[in-house]
Amino acid sequence: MADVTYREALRRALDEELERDERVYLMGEEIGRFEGSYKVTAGLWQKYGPKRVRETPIAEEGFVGAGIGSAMLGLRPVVEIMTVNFILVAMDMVVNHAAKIHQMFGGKVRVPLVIRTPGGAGAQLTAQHSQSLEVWFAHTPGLKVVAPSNPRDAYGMLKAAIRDDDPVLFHENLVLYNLTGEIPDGDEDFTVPLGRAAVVREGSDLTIVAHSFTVRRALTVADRLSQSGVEVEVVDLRSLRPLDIETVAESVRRTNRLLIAEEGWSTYGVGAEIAARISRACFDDLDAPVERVGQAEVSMPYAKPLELAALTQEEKIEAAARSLLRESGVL
Amino acid sequence: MADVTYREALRRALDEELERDERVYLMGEEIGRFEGSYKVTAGLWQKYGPKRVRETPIAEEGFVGAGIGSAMLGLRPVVEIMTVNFILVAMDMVVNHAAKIHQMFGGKVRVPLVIRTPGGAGAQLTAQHSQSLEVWFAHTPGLKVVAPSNPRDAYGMLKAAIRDDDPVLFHENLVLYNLTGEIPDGDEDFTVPLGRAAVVREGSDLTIVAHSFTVRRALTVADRLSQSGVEVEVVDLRSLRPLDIETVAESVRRTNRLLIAEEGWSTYGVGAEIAARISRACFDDLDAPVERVGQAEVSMPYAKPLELAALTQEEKIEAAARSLLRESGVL
Amino acid sequence: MARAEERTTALEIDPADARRLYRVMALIRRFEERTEEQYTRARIGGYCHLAIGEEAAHAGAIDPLREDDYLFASYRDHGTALAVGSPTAAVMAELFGKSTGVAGGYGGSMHLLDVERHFLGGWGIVGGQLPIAVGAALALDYTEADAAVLCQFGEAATNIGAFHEALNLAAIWNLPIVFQCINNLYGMGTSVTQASGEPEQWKRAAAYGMHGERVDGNDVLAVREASGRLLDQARAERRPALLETMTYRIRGHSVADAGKVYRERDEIEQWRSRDPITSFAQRIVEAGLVDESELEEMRQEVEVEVAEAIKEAAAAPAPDPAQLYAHVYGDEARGEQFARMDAGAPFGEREETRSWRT
Amino acid sequence: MARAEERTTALEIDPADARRLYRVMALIRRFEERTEEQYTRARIGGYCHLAIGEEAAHAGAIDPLREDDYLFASYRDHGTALAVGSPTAAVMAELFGKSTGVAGGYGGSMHLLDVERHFLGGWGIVGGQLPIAVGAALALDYTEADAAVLCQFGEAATNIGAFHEALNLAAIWNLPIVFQCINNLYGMGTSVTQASGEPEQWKRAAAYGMHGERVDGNDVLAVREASGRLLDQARAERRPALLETMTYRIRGHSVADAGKVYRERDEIEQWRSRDPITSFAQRIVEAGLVDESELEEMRQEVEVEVAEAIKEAAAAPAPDPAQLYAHVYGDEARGEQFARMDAGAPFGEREETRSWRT
Ligand SMILES: Cc1ncc(C[n+]2csc(CCOP(=O)(O)OP(=O)(O)O)c2C)c(N)n1
Ligand SMILES: Cc1ncc(C[n+]2csc(CCOP(=O)(O)OP(=O)(O)O)c2C)c(N)n1
Ligand SMILES: [Mg+2]
Ligand SMILES: [Mg+2]
Repeated sequence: MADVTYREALRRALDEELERDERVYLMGEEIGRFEGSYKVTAGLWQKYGPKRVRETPIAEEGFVGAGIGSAMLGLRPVVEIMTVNFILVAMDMVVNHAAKIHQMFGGKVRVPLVIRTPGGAGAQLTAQHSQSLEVWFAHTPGLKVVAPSNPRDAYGMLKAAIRDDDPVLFHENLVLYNLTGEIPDGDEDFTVPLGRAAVVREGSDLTIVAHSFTVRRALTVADRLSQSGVEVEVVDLRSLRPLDIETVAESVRRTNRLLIAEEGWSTYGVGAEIAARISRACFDDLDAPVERVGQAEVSMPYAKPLELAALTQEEKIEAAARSLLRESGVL
Repeated sequence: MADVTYREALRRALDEELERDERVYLMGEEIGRFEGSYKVTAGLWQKYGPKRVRETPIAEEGFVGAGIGSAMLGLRPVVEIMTVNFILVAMDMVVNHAAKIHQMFGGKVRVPLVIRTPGGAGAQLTAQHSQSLEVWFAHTPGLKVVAPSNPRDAYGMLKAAIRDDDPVLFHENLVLYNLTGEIPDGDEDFTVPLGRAAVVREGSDLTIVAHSFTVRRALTVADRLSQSGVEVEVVDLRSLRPLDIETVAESVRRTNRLLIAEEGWSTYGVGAEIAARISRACFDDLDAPVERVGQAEVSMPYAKPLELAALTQEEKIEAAARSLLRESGVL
Repeated sequence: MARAEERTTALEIDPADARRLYRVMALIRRFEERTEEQYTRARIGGYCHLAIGEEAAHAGAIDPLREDDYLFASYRDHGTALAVGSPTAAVMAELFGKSTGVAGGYGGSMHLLDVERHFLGGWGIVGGQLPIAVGAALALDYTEADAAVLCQFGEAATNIGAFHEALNLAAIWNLPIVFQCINNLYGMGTSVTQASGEPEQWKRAAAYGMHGERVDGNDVLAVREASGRLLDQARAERRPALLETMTYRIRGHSVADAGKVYRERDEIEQWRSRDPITSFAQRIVEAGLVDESELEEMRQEVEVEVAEAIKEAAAAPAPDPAQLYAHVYGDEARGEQFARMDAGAPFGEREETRSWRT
Repeated sequence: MARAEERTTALEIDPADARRLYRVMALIRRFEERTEEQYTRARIGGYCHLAIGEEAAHAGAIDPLREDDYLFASYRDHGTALAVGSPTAAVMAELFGKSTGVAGGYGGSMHLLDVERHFLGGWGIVGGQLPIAVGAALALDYTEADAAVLCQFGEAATNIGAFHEALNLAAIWNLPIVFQCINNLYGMGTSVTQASGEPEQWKRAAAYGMHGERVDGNDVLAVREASGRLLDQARAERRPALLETMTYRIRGHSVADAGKVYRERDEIEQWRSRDPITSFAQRIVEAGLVDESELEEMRQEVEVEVAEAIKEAAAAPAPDPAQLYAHVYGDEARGEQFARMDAGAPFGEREETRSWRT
């Protein structure tokens, strides 16, 4: 086991998959000489050259499409969209094309494509650079959507995504890149299967469900609440499509309370689906309604005090948790 | 009161608003000489000329952007996207731009833009032409999203949308265009406010919530169930953002049961948000979990038997309703 | 940057070529006529875009394709599929939405394909196939294949961003691809001069430092010559090109459009008189390559072929609704991951036994 | 289609022009230097893109704008805002995220604007402002205003679809707009020759039947002349144009980028020696339009102006978090519609009293 950053975990997965399979190649803006806007691809252009690590112009619709076409011919492209905000110019390729090809053509051709892209906010990047739009993709049949929250999952799920025969939207997070954690060493076939949630902290009083960076926040909140004698179970969704709702339901059957925290807007957000499914699957188990907390429903403003007020901060998650616990008589 | 088609109700609203306000103009592909792909703008090019009814090339990102820019200067564009499927090439303009401008620029400039576009399926148009993506827009702060289900609402809400100072995504439906119904005659200032749901059929045993064409299906199902002695209340959401959840909650407090039907995919769909909110707001009122029914989670296939199997048909809605009623002891 | 609208003068083809080209054009024409008829009989649904009048642009461009090359098209793809050699019955079956169709009935008229013959689809979003075709060319280059891609699209597709991005990528990456702009003067009801700042599409190649040229798209030999030459250049020199083939769709945009509101009768008549099939027939007969009776024989053949295709398609089974979820995910082995979200799954969509009561 | 890289030879300007142009360039330079410093002191957050080296391209192009004209820019917009005359203190306050900022602290460095002066923003999605600027030109044409739009963007933005669609729309609709491509040779770390099939961007105008030309973007007078002439033409004849101004960003792409990995030291040094401000100073002094002491005086003035701006910005209040939801919807009168979805509403987000218990 080695302690590495989330960024390094991704880089290592890319490196190993490039090494393992000639058909794997990377494509995106500034991923070569520049080493990636967030340095995830550092050193790979030098190691594998411009054919395997292809720098692109600013033309997301164009190069996502090129990724799709090359995947249809058997290559295994890993396309980086600098941040998820820029995928809006390529939505047509992702949703009208990548997601539909296999079925629309009667199963005759596959699209083993990975699109890596970070979402998230918190560095005053303002409205056009602070979004979390993974729910849109999770809504789309034909896509798989994952959102790992720690280096081990990032490493293992990126490898699994590259080996998967379907298009995978691999949601990263700007704030997670510097987070450190262990990843397995020397096991190049280590993968974490897509489509499985994980209980990342056990507890009996309340379940908090989150994905991506918000899992870290949830763990912090759990630690804080532990000091008030409340034990929170934290479920990391890891995968939004397929969605592993059983793991959440099993947890809620033990804790009888559910709070969903997410970085994006909660109205019509990821948490809505979880809340809808759990309210039904655990109808007789819930001691209180499922609660949700997410980003304020605004376009992210620039000024720090406004940004802080908009983010799904630990304080907000904690307040929601405490209020839920109070309402149902635990606190 | 005049009995007109949904199509004619829209056309009349456009005509009257063009007449009323010089700043209103229409823009889109084939909306002039060709009269609109679905003939909504029939006769308007002849009447108002190419300046007020502007035909565009196939360049949705470009002309939605042009709509935004002209709105920033005080015009009131009504942009037609031939079907919602093509808005994917313009997502960046809708979500990264139109939705964010007013707030991102500190409230200094407004975007009184309407984007009209039909969604829906059922005529074997296959995967790339059969989507219902309104939930994506409903997730986006800064946008208003409406989806009228009958001629009167189409007429009144389109007028309200044109008079509104914010960007409005006006969701129509291919199957609704030929539906007839009454609209007020001779009241050119008739509007239906955005943001209000409506109880379109009263009943005491079960609430079915729907929007757009699925409201018609829900009404059919309600009539059928009535023959089994069950009275269904049908709530037409009409507006997805803002969302009028009180009207739904009030209904559910009376009926104690909720089924949500929608034309699109239900996972991470519109119904997820309704289910999440009602499961919470009516936690003590629900006699059974909130149920949802939507399109099969596939890319819409071409062959008729497959398409029928995928659609949110009356049979599926009815089966879900009956099962829910049985589970909670009513049937 | 050459503009070559002149007819190829000498008929530098042998009789076999002449017959093959005539036959495929005659097949497309007859197929489309019968398709229109079947559509009005409601045996075909959805949108349906005919290639009548554009046969030379399809047949001529596709004829020089080699086995290793790849082909992409728009929704106006019946002619493409027939020209590449897909079985007529399987093409018709797809329009009928039958499980024997080229896409198993999942695709329909707009989404024909034939993986075996490297025809990678009929696509429905205007311009959408261009970046994807660029990706196919990228893969050929990546694997150092001695092969190229031919990508067809309409002239109205040149105004959308995807066209621009695709051509630029092909240019800077030196990819083996020929972009064939089938200019039939209209995108639905909008004329090319109304929609394009530069209506001569071949000139737009210059914006990418790319070779562009225009040929008479109703002259199957001119199209074939240009396509062959540009494909050779793409394979050998990795130089992409934009080939504009000037033609006309005699029918409306789709079966639902009469095609008359936005076009003058004179214009339609004038183009009708330049019919790509009859003019080619005249040339090859005059040149002594084939005689009229051979042509008649071929017409009989395609008549029968299309009639048989209709019969087979009508008799073929529709896809089984139980197969609705079959191809959503390609990785059937890991389908188990998804089964848990599907209809009938314990935590999935409807119809399951209620976990909350048990 | 003229290529005009030659310097304007005679100095056909009067002393007032010379002083104004010098002063605004000196102001931008000093503003950017101090901005960089304030950024490293963490008084400015987010992305921050400096215009150092590009002052002539901003100042020269914007100088001929009339009161009724409109202006759009990319995220590299500090120079744009200062050149159009936005108060220096309000621009700095925006970078500081203060409520006295030009966008009330909601926009930050990338989203400056000044509605009063018709500067409609700094935009963050590459190419995104182009279609919007076309819409502004459409509105001017619609209202028959004797005015035009100037739209600035980087050379790397020419490779994205929005560029293509915007130029085509402007061309076919004869809109009064000048597209200014500020070619600083790089889009982040990618050189123009690597990214563009045709690296001479002005030539791409031909794909829209549009006039294109290139000038030395470090020669403020050449830029001003071309911009003025093309804006006149846009206003009077409704003819759009593409103006490419060749310049260089001396710093990295943003404050976070050193700008050295992908560029040779020689190249940077060479461009540094062609500094647009010092070369202009030399010319106007040599021509006897101003003397060195006047320049020195202006440098002092801008020094003070920027220092004051920083002081004011630092002292200004931050926006009140209670105003978080203030501008989400423009129609405050009907805000009531939305209040019901907001935080605190009975059926809205968190923090409310529980309706299910009461
Ligand atoms: C992005 C997008 N916008 C609009 C449409 C609707 N549409 C389908 S075909 C078509 C016209 C295309 O014309 P052209 O490219 O010239 O091809 P042709 O039909 O003439 O073969 C339009 C507007 C679409 N499919 N995709
Ligand atoms: C659609 C999109 N893709 C990627 C980015 C990230 N990005 C921001 S600026 C930039 C480079 C733009 O270069 P250029 O247009 O030449 O302008 P310059 O920065 O040189 O002024 C990139 C890739 C973005 N903002 N938008
Ligand atoms: Mg055409
Ligand atoms: Mg640049």
